[in-house]
Amino acid sequence: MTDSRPVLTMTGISKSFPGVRALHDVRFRLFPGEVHALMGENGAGKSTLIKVLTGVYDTDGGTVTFGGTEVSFAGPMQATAAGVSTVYQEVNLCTNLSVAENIFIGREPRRLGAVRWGEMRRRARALLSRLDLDLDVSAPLGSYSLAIQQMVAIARAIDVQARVLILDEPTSSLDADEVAQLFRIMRQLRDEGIAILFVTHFLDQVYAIADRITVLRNGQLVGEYPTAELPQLTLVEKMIGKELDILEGIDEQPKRAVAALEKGTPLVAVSDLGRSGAVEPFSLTIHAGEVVGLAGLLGSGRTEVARLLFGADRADRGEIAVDGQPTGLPTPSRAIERGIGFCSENRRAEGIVAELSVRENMLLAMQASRGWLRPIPRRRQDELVEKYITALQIRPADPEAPVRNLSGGNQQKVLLARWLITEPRLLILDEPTRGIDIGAKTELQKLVTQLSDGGMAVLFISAELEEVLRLSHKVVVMRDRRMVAHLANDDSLDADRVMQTIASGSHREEVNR
Amino acid sequence: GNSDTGDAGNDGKIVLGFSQVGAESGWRTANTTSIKESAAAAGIELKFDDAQQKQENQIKAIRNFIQQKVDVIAFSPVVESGWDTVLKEAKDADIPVILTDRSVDSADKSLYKTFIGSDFVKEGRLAGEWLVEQKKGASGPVNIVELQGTTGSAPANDRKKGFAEATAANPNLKIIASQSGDFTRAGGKQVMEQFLKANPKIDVLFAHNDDMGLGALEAITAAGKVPGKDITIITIDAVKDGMQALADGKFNFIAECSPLLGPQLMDLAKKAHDGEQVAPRIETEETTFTQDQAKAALPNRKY
Amino acid sequence: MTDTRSRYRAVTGHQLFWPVAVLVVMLAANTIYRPGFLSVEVNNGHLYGTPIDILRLSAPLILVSLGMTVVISTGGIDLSVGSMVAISGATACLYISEQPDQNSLPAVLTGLAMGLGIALALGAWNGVLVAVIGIQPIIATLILMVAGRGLAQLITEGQIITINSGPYRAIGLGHVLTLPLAILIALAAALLVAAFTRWTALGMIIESVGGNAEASRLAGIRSGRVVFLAYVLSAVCAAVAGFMITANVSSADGNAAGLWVELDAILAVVIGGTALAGGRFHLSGTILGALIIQTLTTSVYAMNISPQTALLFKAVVVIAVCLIQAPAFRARITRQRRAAPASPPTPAREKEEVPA
Amino acid sequence: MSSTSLTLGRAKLRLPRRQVPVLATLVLLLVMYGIGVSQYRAFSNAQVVFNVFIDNGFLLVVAVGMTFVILTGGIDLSVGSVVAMTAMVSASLLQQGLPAQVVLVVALLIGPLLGFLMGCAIHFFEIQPFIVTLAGMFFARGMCTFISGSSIPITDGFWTTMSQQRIGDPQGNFVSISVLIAFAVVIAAAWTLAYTRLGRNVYAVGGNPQSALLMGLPVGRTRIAVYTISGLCSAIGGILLSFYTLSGAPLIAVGMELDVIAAVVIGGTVLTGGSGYVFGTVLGVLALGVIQTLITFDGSLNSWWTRIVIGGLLFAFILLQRLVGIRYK
Ligand SMILES: Nc1ncnc2c1ncn2[C@@H]1O[C@H](COP(=O)(O)OP(=O)(O)OP(=O)(O)O)[C@@H](O)[C@H]1O
Ligand SMILES: Nc1ncnc2c1ncn2[C@@H]1O[C@H](COP(=O)(O)OP(=O)(O)OP(=O)(O)O)[C@@H](O)[C@H]1O
Ligand SMILES: [Mg+2]
Ligand SMILES: [Mg+2]
Repeated sequence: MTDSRPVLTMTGISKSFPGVRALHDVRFRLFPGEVHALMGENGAGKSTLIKVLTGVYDTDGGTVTFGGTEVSFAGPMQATAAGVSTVYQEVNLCTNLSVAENIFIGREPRRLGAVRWGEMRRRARALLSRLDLDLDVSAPLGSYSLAIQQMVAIARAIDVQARVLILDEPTSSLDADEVAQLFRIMRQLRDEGIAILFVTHFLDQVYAIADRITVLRNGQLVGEYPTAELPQLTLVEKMIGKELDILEGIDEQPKRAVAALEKGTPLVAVSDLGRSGAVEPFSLTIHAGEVVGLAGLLGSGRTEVARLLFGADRADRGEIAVDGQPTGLPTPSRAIERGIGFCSENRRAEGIVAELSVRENMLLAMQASRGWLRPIPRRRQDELVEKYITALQIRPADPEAPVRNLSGGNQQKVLLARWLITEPRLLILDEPTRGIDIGAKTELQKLVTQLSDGGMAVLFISAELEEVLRLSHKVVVMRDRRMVAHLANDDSLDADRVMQTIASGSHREEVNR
Repeated sequence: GNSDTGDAGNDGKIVLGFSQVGAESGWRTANTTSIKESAAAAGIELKFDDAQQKQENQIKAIRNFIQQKVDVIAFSPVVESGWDTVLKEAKDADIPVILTDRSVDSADKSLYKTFIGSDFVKEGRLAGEWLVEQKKGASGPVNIVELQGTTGSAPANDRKKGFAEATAANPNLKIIASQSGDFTRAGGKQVMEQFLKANPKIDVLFAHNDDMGLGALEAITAAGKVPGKDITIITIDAVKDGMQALADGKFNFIAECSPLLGPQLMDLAKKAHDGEQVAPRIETEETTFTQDQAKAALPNRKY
Repeated sequence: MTDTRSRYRAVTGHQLFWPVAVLVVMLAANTIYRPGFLSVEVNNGHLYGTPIDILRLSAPLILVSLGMTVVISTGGIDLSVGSMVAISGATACLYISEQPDQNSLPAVLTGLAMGLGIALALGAWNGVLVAVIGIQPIIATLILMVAGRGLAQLITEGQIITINSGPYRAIGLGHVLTLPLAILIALAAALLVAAFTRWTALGMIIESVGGNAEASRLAGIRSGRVVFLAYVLSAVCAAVAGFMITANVSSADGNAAGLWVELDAILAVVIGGTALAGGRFHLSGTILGALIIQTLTTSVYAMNISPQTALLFKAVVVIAVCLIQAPAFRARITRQRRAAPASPPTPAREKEEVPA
Repeated sequence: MSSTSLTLGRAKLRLPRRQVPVLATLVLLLVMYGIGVSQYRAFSNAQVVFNVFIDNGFLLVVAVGMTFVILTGGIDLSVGSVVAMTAMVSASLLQQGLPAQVVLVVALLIGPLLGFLMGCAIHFFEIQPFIVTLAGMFFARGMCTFISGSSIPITDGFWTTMSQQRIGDPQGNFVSISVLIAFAVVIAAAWTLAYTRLGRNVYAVGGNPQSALLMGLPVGRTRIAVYTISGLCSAIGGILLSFYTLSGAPLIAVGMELDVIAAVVIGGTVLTGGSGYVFGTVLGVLALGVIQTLITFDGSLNSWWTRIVIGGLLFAFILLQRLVGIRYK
């Protein structure tokens, strides 16, 4: 912020994909020693702008000036070499390689052309400990959860001696602790004079770290503002282009009463379900109309609980009863038959089928449960798809667009629609708000409330504790792959108490085991 | 037999290791059967290996025969060249080698005892000579189409060569088209279909084996011509179906290539094992057939 | 102006445009070489001519490729189709050859049923190996590719079984409404597979499994069944192709029937625009691919290209076909032409697609 | 952070699993060898093992090249034809009287050149490897028959020495020079994959090409490199084959690509790329070699039973390998 000459300037950037104008005459400046937030709704063009900058996409027009000279990177390789280090949206690492390699590949420590594995591992450990992570760096990256993969991607990016660091939604799956850790490092780098471009949908984070904000809307520049001069509400208005009191709406959500729901046979009763090496045996009941929140730190086993419940991983012990009827251990198709839906956190690997259209992706789960012999009539398909495209504001609103062409947040919405269409009785949402913009997030939260009011049970997992507390009737706390507490979400429960429970791992105040 | 050398032969039987090319045709199968039957009849223990048309596999098989210390090795080489190294190993192990069906091009003739089999060039030549004889009086040009065997295979090369040599005697005989039908009926038929469409006047068809000729028959019939009359058909091999076609007047001439060299081979194996002197080249008894000869011979054809 | 251009775009952008263009060019080249190439006449009440030959001969390949398309779409591959062709043809011919009256329709039908039955069993075997045991498709089907040929030879005992059966012959050589029956069977099969996959949800489910197996599993698709079905379908298609190939020459050759047809079939599928990695499949593209391959083979004979150079010729054509088909190649060519006068500093390029 | 220490514990437990497929293959191979020894006389001769190496040296070298390609998620169908073409070119050049060194250089250049061109077509024009290398296969085979319709013998002194030189122990057991060359190639390849940037990029590209691109790795260069390497290995394989047979034949090594792919896959390399080892490929080649040796030693099978038994043994091998793999999963 101090230096008056920007290290990076993009002017007149335009980029069209077939049928979509992703960017139109966008201007963007980045100064050394600043953290610059790029804001906008899902599909506003943030990721596209980044990819144009690093040469993943070609521009249709416009110039990029970097360090005073006009550049046109042919690809990430050149961009990295020139000093632009990027973490793209979604984890873009190789899960088959070890953690250490994912950090260092392309610039491994070598002697006489030979990779020095020991040195590489040592340096990887050192680097990760800067992020407060202690991983087995020779284990394949794929054996770690998405959040850890995200941290590894960040580690890779900050290790490069770069002048510009670009982080596209790095915090979407991180817990408060990790975010704090990341911010500490970002500040440190900023103070060293590195320019940081930061994309997120969390307004708090923007105000916590950004010096300056650029807002995009529908591929067009809305404006560039110093953070201090842009109140939250104005920012949201600029992003969505309308005057809306969304923020109040979220904050004023009342606490949800739990007592009334806990009567009668639970919809799903889990006893001693477990899988060795993944999660300790746990018991859990979920009633119709109940929202159960899962809270815990990164890697505490929330995802694993969800996967076991749905049968995505095979449990090796325990029982599940649906409507009081014991059922065998679930497989995904059996779980769906019983009215359970599971929206995975890893949308790229476990969610979307990239090649298929938005329509087909939305209808996949419903079709699977009907069996292939009973296709959904075309009219009904169109109705359903239309309905959810409107309801979730999916853009572009073209049912036949290949889903791979959608922005990350819109892909997430498509997945959500996939499960809502099946009208499940229990919907497991693993980080459903990951990467979706503030407007859509509010909509989603409203939707969850509505659905549960209508009798649907929801198991809600989110890295955002506030969100969990806001929506849940009951909060289940995970720690070290063990379920340590079931807390009724009454007036006495707040984020601090949940954090305490996580920290102490105590079993107090258990409700209905 | 003598048990002193035969280590693999447990009861004093001669052990013969035989590496066959494969089972790519009825002809080859008849050849295999003949060898198996005559081995049993002659009291020779046969170690049979099928190389699936690959030279590499044959070399491997011969190496393994050497390890097993068989008494005699025999094989039908897939190709002529490339045997010196392994034959030298056999020689060093004092195992006599007999070639069947096809020779090898080793400069060192001491690497094998003898070669028994047909001469592909000669077969082609016999076919060509018959044609020259038939068309002696022809005044105008005689258009010949040729169905070659698998491109690059020895029988195809040699039969083509022999036929071309023989027909060179009469400048009226012209090969107007020559394509590979891969020794198969389907191939022969498909190629002949195109020959017929591309060339209005075809007088003679020369097929490198019966099967291609049989396939071509169908194409000729479908084109509304009469095989054997409108188009003279010459083939090689004389398998049963071919002989039948010849007897029915659909073919005009077949040069035989006999697969039945089992008895001769066993005889040679015994002699080689006993260290007797044998002639370096033994031809199988082969003949040619015209339509009348085919009628006479057909009832007692074995394959 | 813009209208014609956008229409031009729409036409050339169509997924079948380039395969069709290639086919047309090949036919045109043949016609230049021999003007009578495309001529068709009526002979004995049915059509007779090179185009008809191409249609008839491509029928088995079309069939095999149809099954292959579906298998490839699930992310697999089926190398055993060639052996399957040989086995089913040999079984049917063996049975028919043993009947006292080879022309009796029931006997022929029984023979066909037996051939189909064996193919079903072998297809199920492939399906189990891939879908249940989880062996990589290429190696799972390689087992039958090797052993199956042996099985076919075992059935024929290494001989060529010649039969003399009118009804059986008709599968390969019959004519209906002056058109070869074989191509009608192949087209009927194509329509059947298309209906089977597109009127039901099977097509989408197959594409989903091939596109992202894990996501499909989590969406509740029992991908095992779909994959299993694909291999069975492929085997059945190959079996019918086997009947055609053997009927065409009225004889079953355990060694040569269907030899290397798997490569041709895969090539046809790929030319037709289906990616080998799985996902979206295009049946009409596959059919065109098969026609292109057969036209190429026929061209070699029709132009009398010497067998020694035939393979080189094929290679050149295949290279040309894949280049023309590749959007990236065309983009380069057209851009270069356009860029030449204007010469912007960095010509726009299309790059690898990256998910958001 | 308490959770991460647990992660560590779990990951440690997982570590040896990566080697399990390879270990399983090794054990099965030994079992198969044991069966041979117990069933057939003379199977226990050391020379039998050496012969497996002698007879499969060229296959091994080609399979090593294929391993690179498959690790990136590609496939190279042209290898068999390139092997044949290299042998043909060498034989025909030698026949024309060129000196051995020149012939070697020329022959060793053709394969990589073709591989390089194929790699470029795959990368720049985004054409599927299968179709590009299939065209390459037609081309190379076409060159073979184009050079000569029949086989060409090699009488050159250098070739003859390389072919017939035996390196052995006093008991008369020996290996050929080709085996040593094959081993050298294997070691060089294993080193390249494990210790060079190129090698690690190969795994990255196979794991996820899009990620590799975004990580700033030279995806295009790596792709082109692996096809070039495969071409080079095929060329070396072709030379070894010409040592082996002392001739060039137009129809040699037909269908070899399938053997090679089978060997690589049996060796535990996943066809979609990203995981596998050269050592596994060695085991895969040995497995195929031992199966064949077993069948020759048996000597009672006719042609079709030979095929059926090969298929059966292959099946048993892969099934067991898979089951062992699952057990440890
Ligand atoms: N490869 C592509 N092909 C076609 N359209 C695309 C492609 N990539 C992005 N788009 C479109 O471009 C627009 C901008 O997408 P982009 O990914 O930049 O959004 P974003 O601002 O990053 O959104 P999010 O917050 O959801 O990540 C979207 O409408 C998207 O559908
Ligand atoms: N697919 C997987 N295969 C193997 N191990 C996994 C897999 N997914 C997660 N793990 C391991 O299990 C641990 C628990 O992960 P899980 O995803 O359940 O945590 P979580 O509480 O959902 O946290 P988050 O998703 O925020 O990382 C992870 O740290 C990781 O080591
Ligand atoms: Mg984005
Ligand atoms: Mg999680």
